[in-house]
Amino acid sequence: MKEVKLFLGPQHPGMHGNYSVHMYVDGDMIKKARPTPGFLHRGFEKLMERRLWMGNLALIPRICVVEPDINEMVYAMGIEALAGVEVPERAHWIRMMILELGRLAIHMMAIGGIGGPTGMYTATYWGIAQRDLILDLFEKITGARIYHMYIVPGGVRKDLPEGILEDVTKVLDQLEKNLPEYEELILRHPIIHARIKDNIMLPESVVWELGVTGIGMRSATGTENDLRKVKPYARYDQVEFDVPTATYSDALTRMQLKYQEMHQSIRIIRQVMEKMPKEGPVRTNFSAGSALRFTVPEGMVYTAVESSRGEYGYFIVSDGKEQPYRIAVRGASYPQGLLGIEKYLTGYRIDDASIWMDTMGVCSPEIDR
Amino acid sequence: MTNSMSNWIETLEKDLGVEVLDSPAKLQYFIDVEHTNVHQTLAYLRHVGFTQMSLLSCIDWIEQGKFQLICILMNWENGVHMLVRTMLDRENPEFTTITDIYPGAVYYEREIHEFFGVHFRGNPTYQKPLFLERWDDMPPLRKDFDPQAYSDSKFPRREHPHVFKTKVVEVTE
Amino acid sequence: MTLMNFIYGFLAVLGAFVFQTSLTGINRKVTARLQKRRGPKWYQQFIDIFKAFSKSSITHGWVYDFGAIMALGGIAATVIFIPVAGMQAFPGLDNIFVISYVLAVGMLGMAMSAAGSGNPWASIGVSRALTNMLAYDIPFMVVVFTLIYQHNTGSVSELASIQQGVGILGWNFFKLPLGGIVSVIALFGMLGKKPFDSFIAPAEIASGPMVEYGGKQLGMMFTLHELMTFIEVSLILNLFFGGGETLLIYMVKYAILYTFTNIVSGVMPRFKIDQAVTFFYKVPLGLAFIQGLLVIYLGWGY
Amino acid sequence: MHEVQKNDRSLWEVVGDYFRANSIWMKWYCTGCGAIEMPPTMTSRFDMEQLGMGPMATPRQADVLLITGYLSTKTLRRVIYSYEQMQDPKYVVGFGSCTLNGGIYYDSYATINQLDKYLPVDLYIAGCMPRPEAIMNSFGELIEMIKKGEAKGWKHYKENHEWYKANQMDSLGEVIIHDEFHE
Amino acid sequence: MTMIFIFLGLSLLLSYVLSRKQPTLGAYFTIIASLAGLISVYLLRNSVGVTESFYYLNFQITTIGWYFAMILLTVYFTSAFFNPFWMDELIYPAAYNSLYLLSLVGTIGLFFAQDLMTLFICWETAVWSSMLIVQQGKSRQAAWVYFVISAIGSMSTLFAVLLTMYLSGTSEITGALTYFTTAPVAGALVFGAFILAGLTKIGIFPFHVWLPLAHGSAPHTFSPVLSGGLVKMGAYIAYLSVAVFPAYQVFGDSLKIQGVPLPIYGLMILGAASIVYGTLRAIQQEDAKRLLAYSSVANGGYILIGILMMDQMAFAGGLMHLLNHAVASAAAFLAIAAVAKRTGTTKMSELGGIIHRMPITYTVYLIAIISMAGIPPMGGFVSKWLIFQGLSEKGLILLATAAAFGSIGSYMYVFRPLSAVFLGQLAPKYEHIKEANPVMVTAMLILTAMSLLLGVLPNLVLKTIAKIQIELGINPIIVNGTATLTENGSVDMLQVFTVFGFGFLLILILFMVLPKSRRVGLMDTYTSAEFIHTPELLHYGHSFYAPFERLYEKWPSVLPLYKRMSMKLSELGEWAESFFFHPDPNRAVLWIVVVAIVVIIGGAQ
Repeated sequence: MKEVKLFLGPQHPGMHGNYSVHMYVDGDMIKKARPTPGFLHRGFEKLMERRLWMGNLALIPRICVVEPDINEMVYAMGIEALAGVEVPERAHWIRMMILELGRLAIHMMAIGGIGGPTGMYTATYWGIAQRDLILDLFEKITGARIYHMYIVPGGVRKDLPEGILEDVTKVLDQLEKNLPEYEELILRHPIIHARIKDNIMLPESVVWELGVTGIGMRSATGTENDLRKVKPYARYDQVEFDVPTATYSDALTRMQLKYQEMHQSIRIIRQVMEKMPKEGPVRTNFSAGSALRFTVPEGMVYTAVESSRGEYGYFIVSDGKEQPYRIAVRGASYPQGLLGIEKYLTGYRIDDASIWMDTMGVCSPEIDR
Repeated sequence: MTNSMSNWIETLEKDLGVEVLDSPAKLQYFIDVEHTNVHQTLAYLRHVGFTQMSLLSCIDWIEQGKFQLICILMNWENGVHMLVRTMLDRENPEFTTITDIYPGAVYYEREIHEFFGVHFRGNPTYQKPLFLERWDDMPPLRKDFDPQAYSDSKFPRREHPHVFKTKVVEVTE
Repeated sequence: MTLMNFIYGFLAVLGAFVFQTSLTGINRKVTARLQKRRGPKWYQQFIDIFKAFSKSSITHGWVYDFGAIMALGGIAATVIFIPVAGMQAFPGLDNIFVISYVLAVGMLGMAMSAAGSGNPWASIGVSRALTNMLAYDIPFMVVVFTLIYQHNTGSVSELASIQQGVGILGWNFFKLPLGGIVSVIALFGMLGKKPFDSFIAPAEIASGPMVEYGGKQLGMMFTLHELMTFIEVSLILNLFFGGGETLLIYMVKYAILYTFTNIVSGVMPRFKIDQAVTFFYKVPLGLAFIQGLLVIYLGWGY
Repeated sequence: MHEVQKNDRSLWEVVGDYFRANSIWMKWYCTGCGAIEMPPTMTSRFDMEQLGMGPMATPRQADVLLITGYLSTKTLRRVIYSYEQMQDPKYVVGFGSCTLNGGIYYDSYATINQLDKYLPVDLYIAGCMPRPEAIMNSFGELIEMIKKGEAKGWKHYKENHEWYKANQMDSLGEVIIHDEFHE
Repeated sequence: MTMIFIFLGLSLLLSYVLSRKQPTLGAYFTIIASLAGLISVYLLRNSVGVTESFYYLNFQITTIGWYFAMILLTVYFTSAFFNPFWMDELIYPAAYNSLYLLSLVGTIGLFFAQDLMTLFICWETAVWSSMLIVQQGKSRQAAWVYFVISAIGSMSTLFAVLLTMYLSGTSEITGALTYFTTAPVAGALVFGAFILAGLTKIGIFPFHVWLPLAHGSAPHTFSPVLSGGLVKMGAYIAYLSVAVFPAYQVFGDSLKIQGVPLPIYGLMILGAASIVYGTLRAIQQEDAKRLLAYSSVANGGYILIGILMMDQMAFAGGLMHLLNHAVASAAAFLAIAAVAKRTGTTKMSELGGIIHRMPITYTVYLIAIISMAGIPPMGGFVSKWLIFQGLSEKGLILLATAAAFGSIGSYMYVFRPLSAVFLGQLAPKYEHIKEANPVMVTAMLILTAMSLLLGVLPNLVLKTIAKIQIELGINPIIVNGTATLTENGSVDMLQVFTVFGFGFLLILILFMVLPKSRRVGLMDTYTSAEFIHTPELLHYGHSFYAPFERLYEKWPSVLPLYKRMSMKLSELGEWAESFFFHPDPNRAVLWIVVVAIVVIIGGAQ
């Protein structure tokens, strides 16, 4: 038979996460690709209907493992919108700091992570060790490394600990110092260029067809389509930052945009530390007496934030009871992870498949839920 | 809400002939349409700048005997999210695919069929299983499906023997 | 050919294995230091290999086993041919073509065994490995032809001894600098070091030919890898760095050369296989030709 | 259920266990959240390789199967398949509370609640998710167990094969799916 | 010797008669006839120099002719074992059997020809009979291409023969050809015409087009003969035109590259080109027979280079490579034919896992390709090694590079059928096939044993070659016991074999000591933990070297060029024709007038 069926995942070193792509390969060209999600399916949308509004806080970060804070943020934003609660000023700034630290962490992992499929393991080792320092910051702030459950409806769970700002500054300084080294090692390496430059294209037409957002969209269209700019949440309208864009979206460009976004995140965090109110409450209570079993007024709302992979949104329906009536999750990598693979992984080589998955930003848990 | 925005909304209302409802969040509106009118509404909205379909989802209003489909569109020029809602009959949920307007919807439709049992005419692949494998019960996101019961019947739980060691305190005089 | 020859040959295989395996272990530590970590124990590689031997195993048919035996047997035989610091088990059998072709027995055996497992990843890995071989061997062969023409001998031990006694500048690496550079680049290809390791790329083809090996066959493959490394590094060492007057010098030179390749490959990603071919046929092949023309037509390099 | 007796190991096995304990190649099956703490464990900060451990590409080459988190039924089939492809002696380590008792997904219709009904787990690491320190610690524990010959889940699986198979069939219906999704 | 010809001629008729009655019987008779030929030619080994005449045909026994004839007869003999099993697939089995023997007669006659006319007649006999066989195969077009390219060879041979006879006044080969020492200009012409015939027959680039077509579509039993045998006719012509024809003296005055005159160097470059070209094209093929055919193109390059070198080492290597390649290539073709007999296809992507059903055929193929790739301890290694030694000793670095390329590239292409046809997943439709028929297995095993013997004791053949070299007056290859000595190095294949066996034994013991492995099915394999139940979908056989092939897939092929040329030629013909044969009578009248005027003016002068 002319075609060989090969599997990229679920248990394959080239696949990050529990996800599978069935590839029909002729020689080394992928003739047909079929995504097979569902290995991480836990039925979140059903489980959330069965938990209290408060109890869901433990559940939601687990939808996206690598970048959990955005879940907490959209969830909190949705409930606050439905309940009409105003969040204290200081909480907004703390949320921004957490979100941007999270963005730094995942971008650091992505930049180091490109070492996996291209074979540059030193980059991976360095990059992930660097990310660990950010996780240490999270641990100091929230008490947990990965799932923080820190951003809660009405604010943040608790105030920042003493002296954390100095620690953050220290980590950021070190990161800023090391970033050019990583750039030299990874983004300017001639062999990496040979592999990812002019390869794994994302043309502008495809962006609209699939509904790809985030870096994918910005690198292809050249527009500053960043939810932080277009419809600012928290206090993103009060900080200055640029949205890096490009009009030629190959894998290298997307990596470079990630690299530039890291600089912007550092810039945002520095501004946050400068501009945030030094004192004040960080959390508003919902209804007195039943902090755990609070209710949310009837209604439905869609909230979205800018994750590292694009628009990440929750559609929340409340029937006024203690539990949500329905929550639907828009995973940011849903378009490229399913239809994108089916239509646009074909024509690439098996050498490129895992780089494709990497740089397109396919995150399996948020697809499967 | 700026003046230009309200003008824009008015134009929409006039062209579509439906009411654009406000929502709790800013820059977000609802449109309720009959399920026969959904396609022309979507086509129009895509034409006026709602090029991105963020989410296609479904709600099971079991008490009313209805499914509600929600199509969330986004306009990147002004950052407006438009939620187009329509009701379907719960007994015989059938809808025509919107993949010719938003090609990205193909997998959302498959997912909704899998989780709710809504049929999509015109989508050749919607009946294939996507997330679940060898599923043998009703679509799981319907309100009358009880995951706890399913889990108990299929996946045995660990039995925690609640044995507490009691410390015998000898009272000595 | 007496019994002593065979005993010596056996000892050569054993010695090569022990030496190269400890060096691999040390180099794993060196790589770890490069990656800012502590790294395993220096004898970790031994434990790994013996562990693999101690496990149970499967077979996919006789060719799967036979290929593995043929591969390791061929490689072991090649080790016997390699002259180490002037010592040889079977004098007169160290012709460079013999060595490089007996090496191919090992390659073919491994390829056969891997393809015999019926796994498509393994077949893809094998196809890449053979392509890789075609890429690095041609520039290297051009340099070898030049060497034979220049020194009028194809015997590795003679080629090594010619360079000795004149000090460091007598090495072919300095006499034929372009050829020396080409051969060191080719060494990367031979050893399957990055950037030329696309045939075992885990993220692409799940470690390629190794994909089905487990247990004793995997242990044999690891042993094979160590012995093959020994052959290839020794070949370059003898041809371009003057071999060794004594065993100690030989070992020191060997360790330096091997560690060098290891450190360089530590900061390299991997080429795709066609990029590797293009690279070898652009740069090293050109250099090798220039070197050859200089030696043959201008007499330069004597 | 048939319990594996504390058997006397032959000298060959004692020596073999020493090697196995000091060189553990893992098949890191990325089943769930726990996988996110594996990269830090492997890379420069915690450096798992100093224990002699390292990731391997395929189950054939691996000694230990890491189940890093909750298992949906779809994944469990693949995990069992992978486990059966591994070479004896093989060990299973369950990560986090999800493998232990279903964890936060105790009532989910898609995830199983208790891994050791389907596969012989030698060691559980508690936590949601276990921190790298905990992972390193328990790997130390695993090494001790292998050295002493206590990690014999694979023997247990062989001897109680019917029991495990029956459990798998009850929950999964079919382990090796015969529908290949050909299109 | 005449007796041999008479005997073969009679058996030719007999086999025709027998085949009319019972095709299989006739086919078995071809085995007997070729065996008898083989034995009787072998018995001639000591009667070198004997001349005989048969009507107008004059023959002389020479060492080289004997050597070539032995190679040919071996190939014919072993391939004949396959004939009985293909009788029902052929349209004209009787014709096939008799033509098979006729081409045998023609080729042997060629090698023993004493005068040029005999040479030409035998050449034509062999070419025509083989062409008639080829066209019984899959494609008529292949036979046509074969015919056209052979016609080029025939015409140039005829031209050279007539010119030589006219100039030198004698038709005896040696005498006629040595005449040209004194007439270098005419000599160059004759040399060119002769070597052109040789090149077309060996299938040297750019005259190789017929070879893959003919080999690929000839009946499976005849492909080994084409590749292992008939191609060697070209090598003989090439030998005549450099060794007997005093090529080095004739071109003595021309520019020399490393001591090789430029025209000969140019021919060697053609040889190198066909090595590279044949290798690259063989890597691309999807059909096992065409792949082997292209490998014949590449090996023809080695033979040509070796013969043209006319020195101690490479010449010996070239001559030995003739034998090695004939044996190995015939064995490989036969193995593929055996597979084709059982499965009905030679497309590699449709086969797979045949080893589990035909292990002996697999072993035969394995040893054949080890020899073809030039890996010790099989025969191919020694000859390639000698060629390498010769080339590097002279410093012909470009040729040496091409030779190395072909040698390492051959690992790639020979491995491909091994992997795609024999290894890998066994398709369910081949679940019930059986090992090849014992008769076929016998033939294959004979060739395999020869390959091994040639590899371990190459000196058996090298001694004969040394004799040829002495006859030609060049330094003979030195053999000493089991060792082969050259100026820059020596090799003792028996020792290499022993050491290899020692290493193998060592590992075998290790393997046996370790715990026994458990047998699992082929489908129990690593699939990233996903499930698959279709063996065909797990068999990697199509576009095996896709990344490498892509590097040169855009390179132009020669065939379209030829097609365009033939098209232009026929257009030219039509155009010319239109002048003379036009429906418009005015044109005819015009031409008559023109001719008349020319005649009148010419006559007037």
